[in-house]
Amino acid sequence: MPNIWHQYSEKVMEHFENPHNVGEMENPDGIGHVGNPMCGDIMELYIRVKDNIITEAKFKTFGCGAAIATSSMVTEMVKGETVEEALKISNQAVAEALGGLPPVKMHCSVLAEEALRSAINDYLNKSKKED
Amino acid sequence: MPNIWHQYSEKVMEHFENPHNVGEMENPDGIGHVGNPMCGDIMELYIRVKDNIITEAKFKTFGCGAAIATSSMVTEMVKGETVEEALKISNQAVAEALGGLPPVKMHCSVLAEEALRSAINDYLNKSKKED
Amino acid sequence: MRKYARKMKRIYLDYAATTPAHPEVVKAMQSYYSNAFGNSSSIHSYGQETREAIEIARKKVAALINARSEEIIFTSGGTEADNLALKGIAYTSKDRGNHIITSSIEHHAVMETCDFLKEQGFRITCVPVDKYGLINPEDVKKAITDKTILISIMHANNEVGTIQPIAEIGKLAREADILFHTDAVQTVGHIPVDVNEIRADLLSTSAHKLYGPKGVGALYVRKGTKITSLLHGGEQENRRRAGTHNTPAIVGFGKAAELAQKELQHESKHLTSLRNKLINGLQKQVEHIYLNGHPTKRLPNNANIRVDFVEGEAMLLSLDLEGIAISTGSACSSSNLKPSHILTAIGLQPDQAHSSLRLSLGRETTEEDIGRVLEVLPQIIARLRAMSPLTKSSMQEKTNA
Amino acid sequence: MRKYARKMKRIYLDYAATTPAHPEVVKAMQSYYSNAFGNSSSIHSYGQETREAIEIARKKVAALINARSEEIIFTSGGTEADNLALKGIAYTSKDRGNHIITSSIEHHAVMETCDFLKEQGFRITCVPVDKYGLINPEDVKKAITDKTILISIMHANNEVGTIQPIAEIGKLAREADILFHTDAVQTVGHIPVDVNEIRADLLSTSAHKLYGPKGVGALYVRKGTKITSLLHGGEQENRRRAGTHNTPAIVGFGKAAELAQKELQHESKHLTSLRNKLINGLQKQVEHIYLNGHPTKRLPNNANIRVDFVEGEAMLLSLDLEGIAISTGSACSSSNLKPSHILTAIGLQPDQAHSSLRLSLGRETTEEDIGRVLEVLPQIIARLRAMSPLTKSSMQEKTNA
Ligand SMILES: Cc1ncc(COP(=O)(O)O)c(C=O)c1O
Ligand SMILES: Cc1ncc(COP(=O)(O)O)c(C=O)c1O
Repeated sequence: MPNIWHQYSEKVMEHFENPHNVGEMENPDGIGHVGNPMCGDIMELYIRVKDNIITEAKFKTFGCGAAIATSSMVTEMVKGETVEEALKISNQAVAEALGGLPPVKMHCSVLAEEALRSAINDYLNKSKKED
Repeated sequence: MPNIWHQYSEKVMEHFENPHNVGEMENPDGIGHVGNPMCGDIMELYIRVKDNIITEAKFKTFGCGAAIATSSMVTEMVKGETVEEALKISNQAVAEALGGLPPVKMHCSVLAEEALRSAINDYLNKSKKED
Repeated sequence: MRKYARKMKRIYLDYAATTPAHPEVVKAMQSYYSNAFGNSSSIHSYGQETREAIEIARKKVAALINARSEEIIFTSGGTEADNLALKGIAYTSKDRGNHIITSSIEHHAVMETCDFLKEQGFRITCVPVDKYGLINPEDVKKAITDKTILISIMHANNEVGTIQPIAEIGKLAREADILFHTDAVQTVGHIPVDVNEIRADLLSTSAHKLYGPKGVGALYVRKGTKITSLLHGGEQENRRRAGTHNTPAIVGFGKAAELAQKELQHESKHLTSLRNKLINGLQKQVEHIYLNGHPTKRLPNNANIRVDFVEGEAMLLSLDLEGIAISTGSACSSSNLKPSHILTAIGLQPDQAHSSLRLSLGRETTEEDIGRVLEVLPQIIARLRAMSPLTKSSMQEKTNA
Repeated sequence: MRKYARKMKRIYLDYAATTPAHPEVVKAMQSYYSNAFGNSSSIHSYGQETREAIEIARKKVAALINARSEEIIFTSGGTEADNLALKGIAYTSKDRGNHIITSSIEHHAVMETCDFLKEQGFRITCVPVDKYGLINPEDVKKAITDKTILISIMHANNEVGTIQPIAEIGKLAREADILFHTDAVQTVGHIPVDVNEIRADLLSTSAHKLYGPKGVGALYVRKGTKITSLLHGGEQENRRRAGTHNTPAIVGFGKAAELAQKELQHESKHLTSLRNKLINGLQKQVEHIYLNGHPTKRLPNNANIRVDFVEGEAMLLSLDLEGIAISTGSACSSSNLKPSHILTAIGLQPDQAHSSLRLSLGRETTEEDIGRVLEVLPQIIARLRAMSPLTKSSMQEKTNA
C-alpha cells in the first residue's frame, strides 16, 4: 500500500488528525467568520488580545483536511504575536509551515489568512469604538 | 490454434490447394474472359464442346482463394453437361457445391458464373458464324 | 492512527466508481496479450482467432441486455459510449431536428457532451428531478417538440442510486417516434436490463463497473438505427467504431457479462440487505443523518447519506486513514470547488451537498465490513462535528456526550 | 498441407499490424486488474495508487519522444489519437481558418477523419507522393493558404514503410505559424522520434505497435496548444480526454515505452539486416518481384513487395497454410474490393496493388524464419503464377522450369 494521501505532508496529516486550538472562545476580543457553503469551507476564528499581543486563538471549521490543518496551523502561528505582526502572516506562510499544500488545496490557506485578518479587523474595530 | 481460414469450407480449401482443370486450352470452342484488375479478380475459362455437350473445361485465374476454388468448381460442374444445362448453372449453385462461401466472397462465384456464360456465348457466337 | 492504517484490512466501499476485475475475467484475458495477440482485422490465422474471440464476447454482452450481437458496438468505455450515442445521433439526425431532451442528473459524460452539442447549435432541454432524484415521465413528454431527435435519460444515477422509470420514458419516446438513449453504466450487470422491455434505441454500458476490465464498454444500437461514427478510420465494428480491437479487454468484458448474468439475482438481494443494515445502523447511531435518493427505487448497492455539519472530504480522509474507501459529493479537490450537480439537483443546499457520502457495496463486501463502518464512522462524525461551526449547540451537546 | 500446418512452428511477419505484448509488459499490468484496481479519480488510497502508476507511465511515454509529461494525453489507441488531433484542432481553430493539409498516403484514421471534417465544412488538401511514397515538402508549402490551420503528415507509412521528411515539414509549418500533427504510430519505439527535432505540435502513437497492450495510445500536444476534447465527461487527462483511466493498459504502455527506448538502437539494426536478407533473397530467386516504398528511407522492419501476376490474398492464404502470417495490399475481403489507397497513390496499377505483400518483421523474427520464407514463398508464387492469366507465357516457362 503506497503512502496514502501523500499529496498531504506529514505536518498536514498531524494537524488534521490532532488539530490544535479547536473550539469556541468565551468573550473573544475578535471573531473572524469567512468562507461560504458553496465552496465547502467555513472557518470561524476567535482571538484574545492583551496589550496588543494575541494571547489565545481558537477555531471552528467546516471543511476538508487541508481546511482543518490550516485552521489549526494559523491559530498556532498567531499566538504570542503582536497584532501588526499577525496581520503580516500570509497564506503562503501558513502553507509553508505545514510543509506545503497540494495546488488544489491552496485555497484553504487563503481562507485561513482571511479568517485571521477578519478576526483582527473585528478586534481593531471593537477597540476603536472603545477608544 | 483454431481452424485457420475457417470462413472457407473444407471443399473450398481442397479446390484452392489442388484446383482441377488449371491451364490453357489449345483451340478451345469457347473462351470466357471476365473480371477486372480493379477488383483483383480476373478469370479466363475455356471450353471444348462436342455434339452440344461440354467435354472439357479449363481455367486460368488471377484472384484470391475463393476465386481459384470457384473457377475449379465451375469447370468441374460443366463437364458432361449440355450447353443449355450449363447455362443454368448459377453462382449460388457453384457456391453451394463448394459447401458455401463467406458473404464477402460471393462475388467470386458471380465471376465464375459470368466466366462460364461468357465462354458459352463465345462458343454460340462462333458456331452461329460457322452455320 | 495512520501508522496502523497500513496494516489493517482495507475495506473498499466505492464499487460505483469502479470494481476489481473478477479473477475469472483476468484469467480469460490472459492469453490475448502475447499469445493470441493478432489484429482482428488481419486475414491470417492470428487475426482469425482473435476475431472469433471478439464475436463470442459480443454474444455474451448482447445476451446480458437481451440484444442481438450485431447491435453491440464495442467502445473504450462508458464515456465513449455516451459520446458516441449523443454526437452520433445528433450528427446523423441534424436535418430532422436539433433538439435533445436529457435530465439534470446525468453523468458528466452525457452532460458535458450536451454542453458541447449546444455550442454546435443543438438545443438541450434538461428535465428536472424531484427530491428523490426521480424524473417524471410527464415532464419528458411535455418537453418534446417537433424538432426533438433524441431523449437521453440515465437508467440509474451513479451518485444517489435512484432508478428512473425508463420503461415509461422509452414507451413515450417510441410513441412520439423519437430515439431513446439510456446511460445504463450503473445498472447493467447489477439489476435486470432488457433493451426491448425499456424500448431503448441506444444504451451505454461499461465493463469496469461490473467486474470487467477498464478500457472497454459498449453502445447498444437498435438494428436499423443510423449513427455517425465518433472515431473514424478502419472498418472495425461494421464501420461504426474504428481502431484496432482491444481483444483482451473485449474478451474480459464478455466473461464479466456472462458471470454477471449468473450472479445478478443473488447479488442484488445480498447487497440490498447489507446496504439496508448500513443505512439503518448509521441512522440509529447518529443524529441528523439523511438518505439521499429514493428509499426503494435505488441501486441495491448504493448508500448515499448526508451527514449534516461535516464536510465530506474530511470524513473521506478520516475513513481512508482507517482503511475504508468511500466517495463524496463534495468537490473540495475539483477545479471549480462546486458540489455535485446531482446533489444540488435533488434540492440539497451547498453545505448539505458537501456533507454527503456515497458508500457503494460490492461482491467482496461482508457483514464484518459493514460492522466496522458502523463502529468507525460515528466516531469520525462526532470528532468532526465537534470542530464544525455549523453544528448547532444543542446538537453538539448530544454528540459530545 | 493444411493438416501439417497445425503442427508446424508459426512464423509471424505482421508486426506492423500489431505486436505481442512483451512479457514484462504483461507482468507490469498484472496487479492493476484486481488488486490496485481503484479509479484514478477517487480521492482515497485506492485512487491514489493508480494515479501514481499512471503518472509514472506518462513520464516513460513522454521520455520516449522527448516530451514533457503534461504534454501526453492518453487515449484508447492510435485511431483515437488521430481523431482527437484532427477534430480537436479543427474545432478549436475554426474561427481562424478551415483548411487542413494532409497527404494521399495517410492511415484511414487520418484519411476518414479528414473526410468527416470535409462534410463539416472544412477544406482538405491532399499532397501527392512520388513513386517511393515520399512527400515533397515543397508541395506542402505550396498548399498553404491563409486559412490553413493544420498540417497532418504521417511519420512513416504503415504499408510501404516510407519515412517522410517530417523535420522539414515541421520546420516550414512552424515558419508559417501553422500547427503540425504527425501520425507516428509506426515509428515511435522503432526509430528515434523527438518531438522537438521534428517540431511537431501534435503526435499520435499507439502502444500495441511497440509491444505494449492494445486499447491504449497517446496524443502528444505541445504545451500551450489548445485542443477541443473528443470525449467529453469527467476531468481526466486535464479535462482533455474524459473516461475512467485504463490503468493496466496505461501502465503497460509505460513499460513498453521504457523497454523500447532501451532496445530501439539494437533492434532497428538487427531488423534492417534481416529485412534486407529477405528482400534480396526473394529478388534473387523470383523474377518480376519489386520493392514498394523507398529503398533506404524506410522502416527497418518493413518489406513490401509486388509479385506481378499473382493476387495477394491467394499468396497470403497459401503462406498461412504454411504457418506464415503476413498482410496484403489486396482487399479481396474488404467491403469495396478496392486495393489499398496507399499503393495506388505511389502509382501502382490496380492489379499491381492487388499483387502486393507486406512482410513486417519484429523482435521474435529469426534468421531461420527468413530462411523458411525464402524456401516457401517462391514455390507458392510459382504455383499461383502457373494458374494466372496475367503471367506472360515467356515468364511462365521460366517459372515452371
Ligand atoms: C452513469 C455513468 N455513466 C458514464 C460513466 C462513464 O463510464 P467510463 O468510466 O467507463 O468512461 C460512469 C462511470 O464513470 C457512470 O457512472
Ligand atoms: C500509421 C497508423 N496510424 C494509425 C493507426 C491506428 O492505430 P490503432 O490501431 O491503435 O487505433 C495505425 C495502426 O492501425 C497505423 O499504422
